[in-house]
Amino acid sequence: MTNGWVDIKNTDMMLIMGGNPAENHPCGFKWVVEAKKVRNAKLVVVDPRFQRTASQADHFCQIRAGTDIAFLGGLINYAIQNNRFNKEYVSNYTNAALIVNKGFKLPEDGLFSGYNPATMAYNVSSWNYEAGGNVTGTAAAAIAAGDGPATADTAAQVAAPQPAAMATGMGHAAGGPAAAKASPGAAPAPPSLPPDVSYDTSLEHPRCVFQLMKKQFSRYTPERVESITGIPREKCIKAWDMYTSIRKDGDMKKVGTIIYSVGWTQHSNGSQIIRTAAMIQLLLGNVGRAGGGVNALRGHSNIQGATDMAGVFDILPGYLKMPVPADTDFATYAKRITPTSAKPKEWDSFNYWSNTSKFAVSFLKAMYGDKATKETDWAFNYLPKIDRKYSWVEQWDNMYRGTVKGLMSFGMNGVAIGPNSHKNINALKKADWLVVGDIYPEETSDFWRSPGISDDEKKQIKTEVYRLPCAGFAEKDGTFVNSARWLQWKWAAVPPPGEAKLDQEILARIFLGVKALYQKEGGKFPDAILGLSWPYANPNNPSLTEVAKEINGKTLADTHDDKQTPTDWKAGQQLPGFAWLRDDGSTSCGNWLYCGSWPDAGSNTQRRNPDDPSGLGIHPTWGWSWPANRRVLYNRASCNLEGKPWDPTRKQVWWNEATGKWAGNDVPDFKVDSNPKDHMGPFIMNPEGVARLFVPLGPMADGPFPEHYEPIESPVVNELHPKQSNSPVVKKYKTDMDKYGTVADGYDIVCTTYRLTEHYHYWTKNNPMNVQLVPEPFVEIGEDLANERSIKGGEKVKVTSARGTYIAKALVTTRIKSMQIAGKKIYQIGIPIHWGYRGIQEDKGVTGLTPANLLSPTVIDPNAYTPEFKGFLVKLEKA
Amino acid sequence: MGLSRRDFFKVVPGGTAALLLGFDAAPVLAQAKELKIARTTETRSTCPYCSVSCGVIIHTLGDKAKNVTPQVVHVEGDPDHPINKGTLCPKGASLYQDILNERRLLKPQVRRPGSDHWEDISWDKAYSEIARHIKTTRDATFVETDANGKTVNRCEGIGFNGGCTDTNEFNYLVVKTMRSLGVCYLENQARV
Amino acid sequence: MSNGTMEIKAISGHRGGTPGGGVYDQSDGKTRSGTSRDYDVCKLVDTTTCIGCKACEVACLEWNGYDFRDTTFDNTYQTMPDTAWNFWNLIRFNEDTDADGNLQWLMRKDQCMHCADPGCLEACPADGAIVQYQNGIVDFNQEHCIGCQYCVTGCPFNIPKFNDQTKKVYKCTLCSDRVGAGLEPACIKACPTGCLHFGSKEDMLFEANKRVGQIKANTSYKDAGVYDPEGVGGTHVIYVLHDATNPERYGGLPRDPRIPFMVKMWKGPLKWLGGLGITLGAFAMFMHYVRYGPKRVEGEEEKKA
Amino acid sequence: MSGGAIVQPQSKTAVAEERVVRYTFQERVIHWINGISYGYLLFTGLAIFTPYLAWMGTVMGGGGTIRYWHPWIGLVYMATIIQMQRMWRSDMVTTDADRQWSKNIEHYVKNEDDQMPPVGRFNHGQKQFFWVMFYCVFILLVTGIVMWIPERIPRSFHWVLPIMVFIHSAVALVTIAAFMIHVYMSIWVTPGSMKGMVEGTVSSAWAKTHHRLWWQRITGRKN
Repeated sequence: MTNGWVDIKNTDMMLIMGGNPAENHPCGFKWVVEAKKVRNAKLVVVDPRFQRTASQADHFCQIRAGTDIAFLGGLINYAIQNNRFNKEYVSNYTNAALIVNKGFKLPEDGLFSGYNPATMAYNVSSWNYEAGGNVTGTAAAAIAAGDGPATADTAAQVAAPQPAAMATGMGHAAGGPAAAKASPGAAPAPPSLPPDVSYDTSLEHPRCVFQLMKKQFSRYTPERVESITGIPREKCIKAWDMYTSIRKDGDMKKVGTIIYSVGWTQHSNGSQIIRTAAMIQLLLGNVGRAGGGVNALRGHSNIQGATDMAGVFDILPGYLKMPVPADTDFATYAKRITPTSAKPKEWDSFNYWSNTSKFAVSFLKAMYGDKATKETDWAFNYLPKIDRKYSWVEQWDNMYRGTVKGLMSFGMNGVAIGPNSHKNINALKKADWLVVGDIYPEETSDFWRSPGISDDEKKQIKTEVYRLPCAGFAEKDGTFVNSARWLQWKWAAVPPPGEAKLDQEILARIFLGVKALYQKEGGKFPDAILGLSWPYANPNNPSLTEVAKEINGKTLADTHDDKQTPTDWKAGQQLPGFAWLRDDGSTSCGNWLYCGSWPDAGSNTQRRNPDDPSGLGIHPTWGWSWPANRRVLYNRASCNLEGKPWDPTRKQVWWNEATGKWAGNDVPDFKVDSNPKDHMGPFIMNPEGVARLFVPLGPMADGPFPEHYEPIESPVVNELHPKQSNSPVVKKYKTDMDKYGTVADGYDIVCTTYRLTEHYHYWTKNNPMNVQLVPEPFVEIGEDLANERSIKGGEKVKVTSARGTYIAKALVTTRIKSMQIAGKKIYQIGIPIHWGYRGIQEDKGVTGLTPANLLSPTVIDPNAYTPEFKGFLVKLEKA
Repeated sequence: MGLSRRDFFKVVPGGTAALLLGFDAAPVLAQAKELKIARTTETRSTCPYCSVSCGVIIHTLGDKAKNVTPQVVHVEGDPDHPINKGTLCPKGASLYQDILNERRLLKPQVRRPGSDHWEDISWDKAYSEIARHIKTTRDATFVETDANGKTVNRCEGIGFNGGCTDTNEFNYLVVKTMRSLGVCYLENQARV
Repeated sequence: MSNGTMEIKAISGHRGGTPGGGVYDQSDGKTRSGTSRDYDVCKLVDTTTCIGCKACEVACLEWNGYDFRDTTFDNTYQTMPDTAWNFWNLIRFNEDTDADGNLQWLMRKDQCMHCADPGCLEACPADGAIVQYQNGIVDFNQEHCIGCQYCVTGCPFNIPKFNDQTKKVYKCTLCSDRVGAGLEPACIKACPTGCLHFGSKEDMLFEANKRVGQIKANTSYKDAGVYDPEGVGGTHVIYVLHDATNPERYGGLPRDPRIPFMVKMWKGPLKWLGGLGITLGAFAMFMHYVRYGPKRVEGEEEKKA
Repeated sequence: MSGGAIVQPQSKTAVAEERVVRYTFQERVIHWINGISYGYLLFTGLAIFTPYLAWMGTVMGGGGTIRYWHPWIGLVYMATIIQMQRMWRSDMVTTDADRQWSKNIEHYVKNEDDQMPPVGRFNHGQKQFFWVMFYCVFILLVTGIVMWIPERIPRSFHWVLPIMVFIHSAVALVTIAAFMIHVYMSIWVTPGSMKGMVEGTVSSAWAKTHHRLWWQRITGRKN
């Protein structure tokens, strides 16, 4: 979330799409209700099903799963056509005014310029700004000269592909705030943007980003959107009209928010759906404002923290990029990942990522302590260098192919999570060993006796499986990061039951065991293992307080710096914030984003003062929020160019002329003494200083603008460009377990998976109270489909995809309707995911023992590598 | 919440007097149904389910003195928490059963190759066997330089998957240990 | 809230005054303890903001210690068809359409309404099995319950439920243990959207009417209203409904609940007439004996009698 | 059965001299099971009926216990009444003489028995008492079963519950009235009848006075 949970109460207009917070985040949803009750805010809900969130909507549209970009593209088109956007914001705070290269082509035929069919990747060199100065006022001349964007003909030939550009993809975006293009998580562009970007503040130049965007989305007419999404056009227009009504007649005070979740992320174009939403918010000037923003509701208690802490293959803590083989030394690495500012000459750009090397050196100091010195190149070579994707689906693919031999899984039920659970089960059969740490018996550790495996086959499965009892939440201390980026410490209430142990003890003892083996026996490259800093009082069971302090970082030498207060600090002091980090080895910090969470005075994450002086739901003294305790990101954008809030009743920050500083109820997310006259862009993490409506140079592998592509399994061809129906850069997997269905094979129904409020993932199937609320799996089927197939509610049905079969009872409902898509009648069904083959009801034999993800396809989004759990094709029959 | 049993009787003045009235006193005793959290120790925690991060209060019997193993009796929302303000969803409201659940794993277990059952194993044995597995696999699959001769130091044969309720501090230790082993297949619930 | 309001107002099957002390207020005939502020507690259920998440169901189970009840999937999101002796709080789900044909998913928290004029208490013959407190809570005390289930008969909302094992009847206590200790009921505390509120009846009615005004002014639900049925003297659980003209749409909420007429007849005239009849009959027989004495048997000797 | 009960005493009349067998052992057992169960039902029913009589329930074992047993005892009571009906079917037939008797009921009340027509084994009052009890028990059974298991009644039929409760109570009151008269008559008004029901025999004189036709039939005497 760019904003926060409580902040939702400040909004006037909400679009909830690709998420079902009433169902999955009920306690956060209270702030939606609060906005409705207190501000009379309106709520538009768009979803494949009329679900619990929809029950609160002022307007609901039933959409075909996977066509979100079409609906949102139509919204952008509507806003531009009806002049319902914030022009001052767009031209100054986004890259709308910047001029794009001549060679860039929009995807009228489904392809942007630079596509290479052989590698299924784009050469992104044409996706760049044009260098030069202010060209405002030259639009007419440019049009006369035919200086528009490239067309299919002019852009056909481009230079050879650049694989390195692919490797810089923004993989960590999975539903997180990073997915909003302008967030600090967003990967900085490769340092080949022109430092002096040409621009036209009148937004009229035919190659300025705004005109390109206008042209791109002019194709998303209501008729076309209706035909693609299945939403009747009058309902579309009503939704668009409601949402953009906040900018009706030039009103700049009102604010709208977009709230989404994995209903957007889990598509083969998930990142682009989220981008489209971010563009809407930028266009309407909603980002950075109280009650605005692009708000990803993350699914689990600490996956925001897991992303920040780089629990994913492509980053290091604090969204530092993973080294690649070409990074032969730290300097090369630092140069590659540190962007240089690229902006119009007259504008200013903070370009906060220019500090990257300070973050990276401090991280390496935390990792390798004394082993990381200038002389040892900060032990940079201790880190693995990656040259391809090692993401979730690839891990299972390569285990199935036999290259991944061992897996450790802590609280992660890979078989049930899928996609294509059968493939994961078969992959585990080929592994040498598996270590599962969990609190309940679950599907992954029991894969060798999953349904359908005979006793003979068990003898053939040579995988050695360890199942280790871990500690539950009440038995652990430490911090979780919520969706609003708040770090909150929790305290252990009870010891782990039985012989169960704290997770960190298990990990530490395993690691120290490995270390001892290398010490004794030697082996491949033991340096990093032996050199890892492990300074904990009890090495076998590090206290999380120690670890949290290490993550915050400390000084390693007595230092003096005129720019900071205090100017002097002693070796060993906890750092008060990331501005204190240095790249000379005098500071260590496990994660620069969390620097400031545990200063000398004590942990900020343990703060429990619920005060909210501004009344805006900022709660600055409750816990601690990254970065630097800012509760709303990009809050500089809540003010106009002069630094005055767009809405004086919802003041977050403002420019104080008297002190020459930014002041606020929130911590300004900005250079605190940057005078508005300097025209510094509010999006300080981008080298442009402004937000990107157009993403140059390929952090988005599938295009600088969003374009509607059909899901990999779709009942229709893409109406916009039938020859390029799916995203051109999405790869399918090729093992015998990777099958994909088509309508021609009889897979004629669109299926989406989802969660219920009564259950939590694959966890509460062990909890009697939750089990009684929804005791059995079911398939949600619309009344007209049920009638057509003579299925009655409560009867067992069989859902089959190209990959597997799912058996459960039917829930026949009026809440899912059939749709007219491109003139065809299309049905949609939904499957809640919460069951598998281990649980209270499973052990009683009440359920079909079929995890929902037996059905889902192995297809991933090319940017975030998230599988397409929403929107695939199935058959439906009576069981 | 800090109401003790003694206070409780004070606020039911009829209670004791009515005891003397024979049959008629019985209804009054109905009031004395004891508040089950009247004498508990409160621990502040965060709900482990979704990302709203509701504050919860775990009520335990026992005052956490050295010789005491506390017993969870109730979990309730933390009314001070700015986001949930004491409220909980149906999963949060049942957290008590997530802590006290007869299905919890209590002993380390191993399933030997080709076996059809779990067998108990001691922690020490489990640690040393797992460490041996890791070393064997790592040594067998480690790549020090790539085809172009560049140093890569990758362990290609091991994956680590982190879950959604692992704390930041644990995740950080995972990054430290796994990246030092050269593990590249480091993935998390955050991806899916 | 003041704990003083947990003093007893009415006791089922009870003769004599209510114990618990307090000061008799001549102005309205109510008994108050010296320090307590006299007000009725009330739950407000705003169905327009209920998302049917069932947090209240679980909070109720958890607090009251009823952890598992076997259920079966029955083509609905609703946990079970009806409340049960160990499941006092049930969200009723109803798929419907509004006047404009838009889908509506109506959810209503069903539980004891804590009537001001409680049919259960009226019907209950067992001394002290049902207690109504000054604050309006109607609570069952299973120790005194005889399991006759007259309360089932007397309740217009079908709330009290019988447990075959213990042979007692159970229902929502409005968390009298929590309220007595100054806490709100468990369901109220849990409700994530704030569709549940708790406070004095006066305050809750104010809130409810305010919300109704807002709904009428800002949405197409022009029939929104408050459900606080007079037939049972008002209730200590009140609803805000989108469509107060059709409470039946919300899972069978009775339009005009009353204590059944026959229960009133039975508890009133029949009881008194019966008692009177028996007494007069006995008296008449006695007088008959006094006047006529026993029948003599022909030829039988007097002394034998 | 009731026929046999009449034949048997005939043969023993001579032995009993002044006494005649009024009720066989079986009849007495049935009657007393019936009577005791009625007493139980009466006390427990009243205990549940009005709190002022709740002490009766306490005496009988407490509220829960009496509520549990009341319906079961009700079944016993009903079974014995049905058995009585089978035993005394012929004796309970209302005859013209009975109607005549009823017309003169005033004399009976005033103990002017000499002005009453002779009656058979049971007079019309006894017969009416029996039939009142007999028919009431079926009403009590139907209403009682509904009250026994109200939980099993579908919700759409819950409206019958209060009606059932009312009828049950009202009919029970009717039986109470009848029962009071029965007890009064048997203990106080007609001395000797209790002995007949306990020991089985009444004096010949008693029989002749109160049930002349029956006395004539079983003794074969006219006077």
